[in-house]
Amino acid sequence: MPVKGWTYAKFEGIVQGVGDSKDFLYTSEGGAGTASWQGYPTIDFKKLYGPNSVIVTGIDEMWYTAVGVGAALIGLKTVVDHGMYMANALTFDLIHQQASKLHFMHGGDLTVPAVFVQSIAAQEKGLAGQHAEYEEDSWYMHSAGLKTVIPTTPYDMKGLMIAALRSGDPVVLLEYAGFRGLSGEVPDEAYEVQIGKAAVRSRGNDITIVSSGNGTPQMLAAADRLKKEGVSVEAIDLLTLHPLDTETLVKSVQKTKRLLTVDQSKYTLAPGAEVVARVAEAVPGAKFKRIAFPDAPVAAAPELLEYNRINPEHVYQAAKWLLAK
Amino acid sequence: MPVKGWTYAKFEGIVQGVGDSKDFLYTSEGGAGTASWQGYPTIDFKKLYGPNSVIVTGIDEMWYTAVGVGAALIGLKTVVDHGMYMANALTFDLIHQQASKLHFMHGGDLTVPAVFVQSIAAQEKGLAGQHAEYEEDSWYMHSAGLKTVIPTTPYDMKGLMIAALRSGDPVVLLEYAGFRGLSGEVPDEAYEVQIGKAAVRSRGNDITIVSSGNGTPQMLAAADRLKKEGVSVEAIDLLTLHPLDTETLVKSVQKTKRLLTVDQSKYTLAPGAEVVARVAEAVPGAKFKRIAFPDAPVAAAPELLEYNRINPEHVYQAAKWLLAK
Amino acid sequence: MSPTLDEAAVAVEKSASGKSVSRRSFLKGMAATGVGMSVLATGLKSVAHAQQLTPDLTDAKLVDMYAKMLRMRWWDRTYGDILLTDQNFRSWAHIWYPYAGQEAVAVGVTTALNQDDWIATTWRGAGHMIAKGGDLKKMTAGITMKATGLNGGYGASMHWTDKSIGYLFSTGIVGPNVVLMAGVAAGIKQRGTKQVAVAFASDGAHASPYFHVALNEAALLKLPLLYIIENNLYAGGAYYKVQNHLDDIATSAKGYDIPGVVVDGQNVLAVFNAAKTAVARARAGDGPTLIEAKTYRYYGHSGGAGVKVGRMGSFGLAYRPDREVLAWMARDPVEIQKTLLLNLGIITEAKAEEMVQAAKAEVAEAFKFAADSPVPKAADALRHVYSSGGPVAARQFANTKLF
Amino acid sequence: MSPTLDEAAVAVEKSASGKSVSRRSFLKGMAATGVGMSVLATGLKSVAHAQQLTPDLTDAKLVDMYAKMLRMRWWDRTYGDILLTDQNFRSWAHIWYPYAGQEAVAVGVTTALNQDDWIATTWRGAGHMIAKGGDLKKMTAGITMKATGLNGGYGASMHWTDKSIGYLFSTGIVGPNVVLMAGVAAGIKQRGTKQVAVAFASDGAHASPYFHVALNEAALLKLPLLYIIENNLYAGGAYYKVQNHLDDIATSAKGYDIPGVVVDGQNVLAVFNAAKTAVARARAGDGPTLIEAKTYRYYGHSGGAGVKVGRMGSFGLAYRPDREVLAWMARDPVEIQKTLLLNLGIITEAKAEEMVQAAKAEVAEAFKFAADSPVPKAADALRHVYSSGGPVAARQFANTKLF
Ligand SMILES: Cc1ncc(C[n+]2csc(CCOP(=O)(O)OP(=O)(O)O)c2C)c(N)n1
Ligand SMILES: Cc1ncc(C[n+]2csc(CCOP(=O)(O)OP(=O)(O)O)c2C)c(N)n1
Ligand SMILES: [Mg+2]
Ligand SMILES: [Mg+2]
Repeated sequence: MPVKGWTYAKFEGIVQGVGDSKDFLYTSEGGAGTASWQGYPTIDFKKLYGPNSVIVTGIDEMWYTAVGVGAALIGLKTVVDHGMYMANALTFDLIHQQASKLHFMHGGDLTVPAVFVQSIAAQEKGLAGQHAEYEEDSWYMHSAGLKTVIPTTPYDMKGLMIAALRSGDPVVLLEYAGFRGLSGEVPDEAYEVQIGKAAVRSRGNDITIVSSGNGTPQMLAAADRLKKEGVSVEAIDLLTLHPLDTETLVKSVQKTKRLLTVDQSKYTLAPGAEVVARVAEAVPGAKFKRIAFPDAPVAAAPELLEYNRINPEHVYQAAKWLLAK
Repeated sequence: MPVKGWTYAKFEGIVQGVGDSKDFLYTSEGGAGTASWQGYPTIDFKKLYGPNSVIVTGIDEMWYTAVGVGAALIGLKTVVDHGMYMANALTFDLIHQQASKLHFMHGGDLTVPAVFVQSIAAQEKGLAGQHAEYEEDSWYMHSAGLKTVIPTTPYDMKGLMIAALRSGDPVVLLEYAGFRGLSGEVPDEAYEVQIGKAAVRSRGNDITIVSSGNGTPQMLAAADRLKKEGVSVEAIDLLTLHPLDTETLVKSVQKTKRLLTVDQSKYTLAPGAEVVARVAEAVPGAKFKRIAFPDAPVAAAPELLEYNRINPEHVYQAAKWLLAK
Repeated sequence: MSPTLDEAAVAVEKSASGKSVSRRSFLKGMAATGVGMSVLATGLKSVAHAQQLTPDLTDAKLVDMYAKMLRMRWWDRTYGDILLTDQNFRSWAHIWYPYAGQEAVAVGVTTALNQDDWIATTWRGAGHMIAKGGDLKKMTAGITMKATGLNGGYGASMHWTDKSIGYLFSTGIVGPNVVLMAGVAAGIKQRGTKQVAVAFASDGAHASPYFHVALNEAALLKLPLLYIIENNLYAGGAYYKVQNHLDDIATSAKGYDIPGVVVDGQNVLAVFNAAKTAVARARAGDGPTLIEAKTYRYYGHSGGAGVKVGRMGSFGLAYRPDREVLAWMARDPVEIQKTLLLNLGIITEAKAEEMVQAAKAEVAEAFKFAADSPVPKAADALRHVYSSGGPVAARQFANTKLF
Repeated sequence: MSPTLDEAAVAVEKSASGKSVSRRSFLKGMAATGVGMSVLATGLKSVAHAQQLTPDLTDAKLVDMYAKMLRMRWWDRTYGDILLTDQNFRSWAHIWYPYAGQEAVAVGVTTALNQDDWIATTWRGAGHMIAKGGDLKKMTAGITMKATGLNGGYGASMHWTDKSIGYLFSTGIVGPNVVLMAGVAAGIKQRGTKQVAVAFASDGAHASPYFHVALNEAALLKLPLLYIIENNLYAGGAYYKVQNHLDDIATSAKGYDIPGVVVDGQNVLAVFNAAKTAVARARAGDGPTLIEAKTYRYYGHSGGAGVKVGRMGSFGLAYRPDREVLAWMARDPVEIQKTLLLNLGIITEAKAEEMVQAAKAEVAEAFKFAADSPVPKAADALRHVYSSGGPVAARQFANTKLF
């Protein structure tokens, strides 16, 4: 299978998700609506969809989001790709109070076929709280009317983007900024990664570990280490936060009877809380452990930052602890 | 004990929480900074703290919130009381991305002694989604650096307000708009309701029911009915959502082995998810049930609204169901 | 004393030596005389009128504008009467935001639009619905939350959409509609259709952050956007100067280097002409216009207080003097338009009365339709969350499946 | 050809018949001649200078302003050199937002302020820290995330506070600082102190929703607020006209009916005078002023690319021509101030050189202090969440207690 970069996969997903129509608008604070990858043609939205299909006007996250909602209301497919995680909260009103509720409040007479690529900060050193926080997953997981997805590979990025654009609903696609450098196998043709379906990244019987976003690489690294030690690990990457794939989670823990959730998001009401709560109701007698970033902002100094941020060692230790219970 | 109305209790709490200083600023979209109650003097902030202590300038929720944060930075105690729940998301950036993180990011050199009274809509008929949604509890429960409280009686309103103003930290005080008509016993003197402590509203051994905000009256009505039927109910009103009182919750379920959570907030990542998750980790073998408003916006027509909104019957049935397990 | 419009009309007709003249040649003649004619009872100058009446407003159009204003007026008055008299009326004061007094704004602006131009408005959006040609029955069933109405009971009075007539949405939130319509305008630009996007709001929206975002970006991108501020002097119970440092909100246009126009919001032709210029500018790709129409709402913010059966408007409200209401009623937009039609000889008094009765009858029929319509099914509260339409999971019951 | 400032100075001194004249009388004499003097190498006209120098700027003050500009300049240049040469340097390009080229703005504005006036700035806030009298050691330990530095490693370079000098905060977010400072101004008004609140930002902040909210409300409430837009032509790699329909951002002040002043941001005295007027207006209770200082940053947005050891500025950046950088360097604010001091005879070349060396030494000492300072303790990552200071619960470990 061909290997492609994260952003190229995203752009391919957009082009294939939009389909033949020119009824498309892309807004971005960061880029110019172009993506390249070696051996592939440069994707240039202005060339594909015309000069007015790309809006990049400055530091105005409300605006990019408003275009995404407004133009979608008259039937254009829109992608809001501002990439500026430090301004996510500023766009919350338009995404949550407008986009997520319009279809319902208008009794189905309005639809909002918009994809909001909301970046989550890469928790980079030197930046601190406002620029480094990992938290948006919970905001959008609690919104009804939205679908909230969080890819962890270029493959899922493309497939979820296509599914999002075809769904006709407002979709928040959470993009962990630290993934932008990833590359991976991505088919050339169009395909969907089903919204509402978690990915079982590894099958096993001793323990279920569940994570999402930048918790996933930590989980997978720990799972490898555990497997080398002979532990049979079922590792689940949520991929969709809303609507949550209860079935996959419950069936897994029915088998393993042990559930560890891993969140880079802050502990209280991190996605793992919902995962544990749903499973606890469905699987009596199971054992649970949650680890997450503590309920503190992210600090700038490497020592401080790394102390709190979830890493494979944390996951490994928590799994051992739960297995020993 | 004297009986007072909700708003008068709030205002008494503000006056006693501010103390002797005139270093106080109150912003509001709704009122004029005055409250009255029969047999008590009218509280008029302008008279108490001077003509510039009250800012009521129009429909500008960002502004009221900004004043609350800004003036607090130079040491004034501030109360932002805009009351306009339909604009909560518009203030999220200032409360979450600024107020909650400044103390930490500045290494303790800034403090934000501000109370943000964030109303939660009364889920009134005829209004729908944007005006009737009950959801902010989860947004602020996930924020670190904030303390988030949600009183359900005038007594708690006053005591939490005093505790909030004395804490020196940014506090989100969630005010369910439907409670504004309540009256109840409120001592004249200053007292604190401890932030971080849940209230056990009724003690019992058969089942623990946990709720908050406008889930609480539904829970209490159902608990009364259950008690009449001989069920020994422990009913817990969270009062503080962040930091959550894990100890009270865990100890209760260690005793009852059954936990039912009740949320008016939408199901996925409602506060009850965190409650179940914490208890599930600490109390192996307990049984769980959650009920909540479904993952849908609130509709306008009474039939639609009432179908989804949690009422005492829902709580009663869920308790019976869990007791039968 | 200069001649009245009537006298001028007679004069012009005479000069055409007995031959019946069309309104157009009459107007040309009148304009040619250049006389500063006396103010009509309505407060309009007839010369101004002559200039404002443009060739694209036919007699039929002028009559149609009047008919729409009557429909709006009587829809509000009827709602008020039913609210006060019918115990079983399935609606409330708190979701009725009357438009009476402001009719000239909605009609004036929409007359300058095509059917496929998009408008968006606020809670006070019934007038715009009628102006754009909306269905009274669906509106009325909407505000009474019936399954047959606009939004089928999901959104009651503040969330209407009728795409077939270009009524994209109304909203209950102060501020964002203009920025969403700027987004619509960006979508129009991308499509290359020559539509325009129009947002209606009132004085309360000026302080909104979205005001700045919308106008700044629309100016920069030269988007086909009209922002109509219906300055009805109050936001809720607050006089507009409580929140506005500016006397004219239109002044804020200077900060964006776009046209900011103040217009008499009681005069439908003045509004029409301002809108026409703005629409031409928008279609030409020259960018947005801010129009501030000075107007007044006869009722309260929402219509409950101070309303009496059979009487128009709310009186005795604490925040405004009754004589202010009466002073504005003396320049009533519906009356002004009627007087114009009479003075121009386009309709007679009898015809005017007939039109009033027709409007009332149409309105009555709509309320009857609504009353006779079924309510929505309770369990449908789980539907319309997503565009697939199917229900989401119930979570309020103990015995529902977890998946 | 009109005489240069030097020639004029000689002439005036001569006319004082050999007696040594003070700068003040020299200036009065110069102003009296009314000659349109030639442009200095720096681009300043000396008549303008004469008018701009006000009685409250003593010679010592003018020297101090220069000293501050030197400290800023060499702090940036030193950071750049260390960044490029010291493998163990505990900081990065991505958290260094150089101020070089804009020094006149921070110094000009803060010279018009009292110590207890509050300022807030952005990521590019090192200059303002020095201008307000901040401690170089704490700054440097701050940007290197040491326990001894500003914010003790919690916030690195974008979250500084030194209340003792009125530096309330810097921030990393584009937009909100002005509305928070308007809130500070409201707090000042409530306290009745005659302080002013000053927000520094750049061209990128104009599109922010907070721009509107802050100026609209500050105008309405006549708050003691100055908003200083340092228009350095770029927001990141975007030329300011990409996001501004307006040539002068100060034009937007018209939309709020407040003064909007464009000022030469390379000339510290021009900036000072504009700020002085605005401060007087603010203290008098007449409300806010928007000042747009036209200026330039010599380095990139953050300082990594195009920097060479020992050379000031960034060259070879894709989004701007090198000759643009050079053109602005030809009107360097530090050089302009130096030339002024020399021409006015306040300092000599030797003294100027001595001051440069002193600034370098002070900066070097600060970087040494930072390098020698301890890093924060890892487990303190759980502290400072609340003002009580105590740690919150760890959640990353398996074996921590649940309560
Ligand atoms: C953001 C927001 N804040 C507050 C409200 C509550 N509210 C609804 S209408 C209204 C007054 C609006 O006045 P104006 O904009 O002048 O419109 P008018 O009612 O005069 O048409 C207010 C404060 C709201 N709906 N949205
Ligand atoms: C709300 C927000 N959006 C985007 C960013 C990312 N960002 C940081 S600085 C910057 C450019 C700012 O340019 P300008 O305001 O002109 O300030 P300058 O860097 O020139 O001082 C951007 C886009 C941010 N910090 N905050
Ligand atoms: Mg109004
Ligand atoms: Mg700039």
